[in-house]
Amino acid sequence: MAKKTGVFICSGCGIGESLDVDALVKVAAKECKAPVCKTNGFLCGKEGVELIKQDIAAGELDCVLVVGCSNRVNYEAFDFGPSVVVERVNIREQVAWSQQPNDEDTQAMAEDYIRMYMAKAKTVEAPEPYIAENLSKTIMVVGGGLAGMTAAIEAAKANYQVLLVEKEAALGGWLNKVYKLAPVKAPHTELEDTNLEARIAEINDNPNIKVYTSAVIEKTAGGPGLFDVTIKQNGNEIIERAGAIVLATGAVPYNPEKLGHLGFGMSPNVITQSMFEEIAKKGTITRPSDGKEVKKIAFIQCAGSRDQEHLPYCSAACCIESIKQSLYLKEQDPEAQAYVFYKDIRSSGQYEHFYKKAQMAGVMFIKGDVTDVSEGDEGTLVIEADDLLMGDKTMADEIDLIVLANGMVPTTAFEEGVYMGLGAVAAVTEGAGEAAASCDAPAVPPATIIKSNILNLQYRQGPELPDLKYGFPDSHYICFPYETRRTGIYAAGSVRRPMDMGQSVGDGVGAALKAIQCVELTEQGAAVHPRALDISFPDFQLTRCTQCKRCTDECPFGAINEDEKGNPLINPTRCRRCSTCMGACPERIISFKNYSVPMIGNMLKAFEVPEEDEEKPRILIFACENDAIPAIDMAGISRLQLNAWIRIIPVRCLGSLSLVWINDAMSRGVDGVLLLGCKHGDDYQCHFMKGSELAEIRLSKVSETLDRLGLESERVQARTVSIMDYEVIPKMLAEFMEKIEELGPNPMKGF
Amino acid sequence: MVDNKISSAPIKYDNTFAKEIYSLENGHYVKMCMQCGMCAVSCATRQIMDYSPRRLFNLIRAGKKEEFMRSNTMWMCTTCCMCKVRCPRGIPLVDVMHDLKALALKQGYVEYPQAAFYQAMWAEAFGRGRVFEGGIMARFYLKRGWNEIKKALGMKDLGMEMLKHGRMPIVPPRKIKGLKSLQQIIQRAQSLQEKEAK
Amino acid sequence: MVNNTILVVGGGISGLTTAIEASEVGCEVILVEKNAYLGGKVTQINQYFPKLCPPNCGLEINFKRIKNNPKIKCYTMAEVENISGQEGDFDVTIKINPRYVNENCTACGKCAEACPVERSNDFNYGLDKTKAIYLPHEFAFPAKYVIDPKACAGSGCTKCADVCQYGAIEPAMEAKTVTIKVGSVVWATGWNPYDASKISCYGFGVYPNVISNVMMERMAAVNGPTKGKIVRPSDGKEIKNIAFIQCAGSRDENHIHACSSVCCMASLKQVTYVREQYPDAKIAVYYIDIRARGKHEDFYVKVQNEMNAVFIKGKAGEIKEDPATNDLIVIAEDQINQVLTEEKYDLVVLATGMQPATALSKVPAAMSYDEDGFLASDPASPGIYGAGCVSKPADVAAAVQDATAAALRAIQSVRRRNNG
Amino acid sequence: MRYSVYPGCSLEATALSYMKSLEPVAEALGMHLEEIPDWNCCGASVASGVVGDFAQQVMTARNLALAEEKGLDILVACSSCYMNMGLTNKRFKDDAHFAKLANEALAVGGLKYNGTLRVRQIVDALVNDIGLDKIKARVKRPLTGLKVAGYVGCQTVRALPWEYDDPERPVLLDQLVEALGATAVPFPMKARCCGSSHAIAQTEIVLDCSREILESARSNGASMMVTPCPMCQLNIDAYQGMINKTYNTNYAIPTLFITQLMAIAFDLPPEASALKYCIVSPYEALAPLGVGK
Repeated sequence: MAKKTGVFICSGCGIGESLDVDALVKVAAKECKAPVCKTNGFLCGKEGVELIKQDIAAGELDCVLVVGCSNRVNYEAFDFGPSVVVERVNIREQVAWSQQPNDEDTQAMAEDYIRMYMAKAKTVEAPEPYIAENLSKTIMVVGGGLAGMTAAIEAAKANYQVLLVEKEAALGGWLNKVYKLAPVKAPHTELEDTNLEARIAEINDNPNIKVYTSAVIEKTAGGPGLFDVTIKQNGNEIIERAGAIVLATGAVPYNPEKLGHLGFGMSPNVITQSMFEEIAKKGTITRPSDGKEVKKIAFIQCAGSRDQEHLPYCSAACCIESIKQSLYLKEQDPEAQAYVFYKDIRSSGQYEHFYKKAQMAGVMFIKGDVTDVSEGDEGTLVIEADDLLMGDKTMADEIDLIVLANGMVPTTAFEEGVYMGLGAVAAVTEGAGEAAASCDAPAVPPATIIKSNILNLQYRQGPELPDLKYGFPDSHYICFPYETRRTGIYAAGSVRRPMDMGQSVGDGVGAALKAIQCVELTEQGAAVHPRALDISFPDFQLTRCTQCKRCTDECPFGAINEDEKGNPLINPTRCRRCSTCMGACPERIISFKNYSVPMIGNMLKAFEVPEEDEEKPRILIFACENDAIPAIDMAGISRLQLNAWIRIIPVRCLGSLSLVWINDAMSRGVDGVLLLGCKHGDDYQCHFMKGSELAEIRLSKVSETLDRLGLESERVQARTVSIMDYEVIPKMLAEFMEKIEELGPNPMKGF
Repeated sequence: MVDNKISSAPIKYDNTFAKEIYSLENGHYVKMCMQCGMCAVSCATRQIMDYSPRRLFNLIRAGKKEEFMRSNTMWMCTTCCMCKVRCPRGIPLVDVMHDLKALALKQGYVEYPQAAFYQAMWAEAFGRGRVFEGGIMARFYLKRGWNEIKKALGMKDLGMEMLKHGRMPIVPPRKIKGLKSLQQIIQRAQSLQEKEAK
Repeated sequence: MVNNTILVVGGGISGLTTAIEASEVGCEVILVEKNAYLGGKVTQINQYFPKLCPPNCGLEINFKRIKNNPKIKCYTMAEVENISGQEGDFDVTIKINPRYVNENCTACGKCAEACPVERSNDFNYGLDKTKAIYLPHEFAFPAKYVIDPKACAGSGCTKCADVCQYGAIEPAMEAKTVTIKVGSVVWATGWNPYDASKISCYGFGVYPNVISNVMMERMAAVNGPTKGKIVRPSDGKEIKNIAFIQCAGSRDENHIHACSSVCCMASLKQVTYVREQYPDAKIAVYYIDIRARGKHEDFYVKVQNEMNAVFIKGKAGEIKEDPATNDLIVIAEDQINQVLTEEKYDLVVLATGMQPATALSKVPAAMSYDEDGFLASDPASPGIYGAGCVSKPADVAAAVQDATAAALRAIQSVRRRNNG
Repeated sequence: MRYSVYPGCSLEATALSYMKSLEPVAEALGMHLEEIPDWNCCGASVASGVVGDFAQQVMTARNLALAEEKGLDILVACSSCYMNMGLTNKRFKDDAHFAKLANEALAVGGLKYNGTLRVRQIVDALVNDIGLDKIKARVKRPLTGLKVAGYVGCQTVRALPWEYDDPERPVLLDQLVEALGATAVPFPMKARCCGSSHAIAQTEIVLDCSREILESARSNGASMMVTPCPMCQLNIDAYQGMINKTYNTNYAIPTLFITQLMAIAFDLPPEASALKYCIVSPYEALAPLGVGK
């Protein structure tokens, strides 16, 4: 518990010109009884910082309130080491720069913020890390294909122990099937050997890598640093401990049986890309039907891909693969004819050079929709197509071999249909239903998890990585492609998203880095992205738990399991510190040392709520610190005027919103509560997936209660803001204020 | 560009003709066309071409020799080099068109007046070492016959003006001294080129 | 003695990522950025495809990661001049150009109010102006002002210094050179939009209403020169008729040979910008191939179905201008309909491609490059690695993926040496 | 400064005025021109279409071979000749196999070309060798007030793109015009093709192309066009009457070679400006400058 709190008020950057700083001092020193309270005209300057340092040294302050600018700036100036808790009270961007200068309401706002943060200081504590025992730093790679082998080799090169698990008898995966690789280096025109033997040798020779072939994973228990993986290998069960996991099980070709309309099954001479690789690998490229050397070949692109009936997505690799395969034939017989029927040639980036190479070799590219594939004489085939660039029907006959570019489906998209995240299950299964009813549990929007029988995670929320779309367990974030909803497990290669071989290699390396990072941070008891290095973690007072399952349902990362009695079993190394569980818990038994329900509760009880006749309403704003708070800062930096009645409390994520805060605020006579969080839905922006969405669901529950109490539920509303919405925020607040004025003052005032 | 759908549908892809084209001096460049259409836009005579160069190349790929030979595309080329400068695949279209004209001439497709003009001017250059407007016209009109001569009469004002301003000598310039050796050089070059083609 | 510090050159999304990811593994990292702020090109992008989310959101997180992480040291306004030595033991000289504003700056903004002169705002590609002392943009990190010496009135004028209460302004500040020792280097200097004025037939730089896709990003951004309103540069008029021209300089033997890989998606995204502001505007996209790879196909389908844009298969060949109205006429071969089209537009956006920064300024070490100047994937100098768009044309997700991989290579590089 | 000169056939006939003005202007600027002895036709834009590029380029190479011993840059007036000479020369430098083969053919005439020369278009030499300042300094009769459309034509800038100017938006000719004191009007068609190669075979193409060019010049307020290309000059000047007849228009835009305009600005004797060869009379346009018959 912070006891000695020093308050340091900066009067620079126009604060002094728009606020009565002495009055602020009074509030801090007299009213809040801060043992130390000083002001300075340039607090972030050497002299100002020195001032604070001296008092820390002298008075052994264990908490410092820096009353001035936003914590987005001058962070390094106000870092006094881990033993001193620093709270930044933003009266620059949020008050001086966005409120009427020298106005009593502006003054009141600044004073309230001091009260609120003094209250916070009472409960806030410096967190200590949770450091688990017997942590492993071993990286487990699942899948011995190109991406997996790369991840294994690269992690080992950085001096980490690696477990490589492959279900087939030999390593190599897809590489075992292919004849050659498309170019991955300049000049981007030459076919490259798979170097499979060399790769496997490198793995076998590396003492850091332990390989399990013909092995599957029975189950994966634990969490980062503590994954206990049961590997089944020819009848035996081996249990290995790993620190982090790279999932690189790849993709498989789209089932050609479904491509009858393109002639598959009609003739043995209509084959898939992988079948063609095998033929090319054997040596001479011949017709399956009669072994005749192939003189004329046709490739049909987007066979299944870019087709709402089959695979709506583009498989990303097929154009390159067909270009490569057409060159196989040209290599064998420069006189042979090769046609490629395409929608768009997607030889992106430097693959354009490879496309040119095929053109130079005489491969003919026809932008056309194939309308019919039929059999000609002597096992030949005929393709009819609308040639879009000739504006005419075209026909290619006497074709020896047709290769369907049949795209890819991730290995995570298979088996046993679809398994919903427990949220949904909880809502339907009886027991959970009652439990839910007992604390009117909101139905959690379920994450889709496909039981693909790869990792078999012992997670209450389901056995595999959540699916993003089309069965790919990809990241939803553009700037964070290795974002994962299962801490310490990173997908890489064509299992993550459709990609070509070159990308898979890079992806394997990237995922290896993330896995390494995870074990290193876990060892320090720190969180991984996005709250990287955060050492706080949730503490559960299980004695008061009612087994309502809300925390286990709502944790976006599946960090919480359940014992047989239905008590939550937290896995701290899985925790990402989003505090969604804290907001979910109706009993308020979950809290962090530096973030808790009572702490925020104290803050919202600390500001003054004027009497009704003063006609000074109060609006409490819970703002997500990731996007909403910076946006509000931006409004200040752009000197936009904000409403004078607001009091802002930053939260880690709206997912941490506890309904008791709403009740407390209402019963204090606060006239309105506004939640500012990130966009949700398909293109959600919430950094913890569903935080803002959950908050709104909780709100929908509280509104009934409010209505029962005769309080209009419109007094409590949620809005989504993006970090760029700072221009919109003033209007947003004004509109909400209008609504509140319509409703009139909160009747609970003065009770 | 004259919209000209290929008559006999469907086009049957057959690359024997394409191979013939690829074997020409600049013919292999045709392979590099990615069908972007830049040439169609850049052409000075795009409005009167029946097939844009891009479409012509498609005819070649499809093996539509007759449509190709009858098309006016290569004959309409003014060698202004705009397409050559712009082609994103770096195809020297002007040079390709030269080959295509030469091929057409060789195979006796001479119905376009340009064909006659080319032959006339070449005969002039080869026979004299330098060209003489009067000579070219004479040869051209002889080749093209009565209709063209009528057209020529329509141009007599122009001729008069040229004469009046001393810009159309009636006497041809004398042949160059080294004519014989020039002709031998050219013939040698042609035979070397034929060897190259094989 | 092996040095375990990793030097990252370039503070764009790739460099930031490499630096942060490596530091979160526990490495000491030095990040060098030539601009006055971190974030590079993505700070100038309005929204990312296909989510249409603001880059500042992810940057805010990354900056927070830097703030919380003492292992990263950042130099802004700095350039690497020389690299000598070998893997595990490089000597690097860094030139730090003068900011003329010191660490005392609180970004209160008084100086800019006082400054009497203006400069063309390169952050907005010259579409508006700032004062000679300026904050590059609202989200600038570090949040410190900077003086443009070319624009500054110079010693005669002390207006900014006079109003600054914090002694932050140092007109006498000079460039200084520091030499550091590092174990490995990641080169992530990113890309530049290809100079579209080299594509004569499009008249960029001649016709005011022919703009590049990067300019479009600024125009669409709320913190851009037009506060997010997409209008004609020539007269500020609203848009009725707009064309996007793909492969403006990419896939072109006369310009960038490679495909820039992002322009198709970027234009599809910009179609949504226009449609949002102009429900009735005519929108056309001239293309050779639409390269919406992987799951990006969904976005292409969405734009086709919902944005009411015309897709014309045919590279736009020529732009003519009506000097009276500054309207533009785009000529192309509509290959699906086999006709030449001449369409009138009031704004034309060139999807100018990515030229690697290394095409113009090479790594001061023996490295190999491909024909477009991209760093070749197998480095000639061990211990120096390319990351992001200096290695290949890449969108943000691909650049970040590549940068994450580069972090591991850099770490291996120092650890390998440690093993001896 | 010494140059070898390759006049080309048209400068002996339809473009006499080009040669007649080039020589004195060059002399006035201290350029010594030495005609390549017994030069032959380059094959124009036609020979390749009959005998193929190689044969034509060998034919052209004969001229290069004849000039090589002097070691001087070759000045080329005609755009077609510039294209053939320039491309052939480039190929000798870039393509060893070609050079070997071509020399095999040249050997029949006892000739050889080692690819040591530079082929220069006249505008290139004037701006980049002599320089605009020196030309400005030489101006005796500034062409103040004369509105000129600088018609560059096609092959002069596109045969070897970026060799000395932008192949689509050239600027050097305009700079030259301005250096003489005249005003270069904006002229979007400055690098458009006049259709010359169809002049005889399909005249209407020339008429159509040239009409557009004339229209653009007039609508931009030009009282005169100048060009460095003999074909452009011929078509715009000689065919103007036919154009007027065919489209019943009334263009009367004199078209001079840039060297003729320079002769006027340098105030050289009348035979140097060789105006009598103009079919569309230039005198009205030039009257304000005191230039008469």
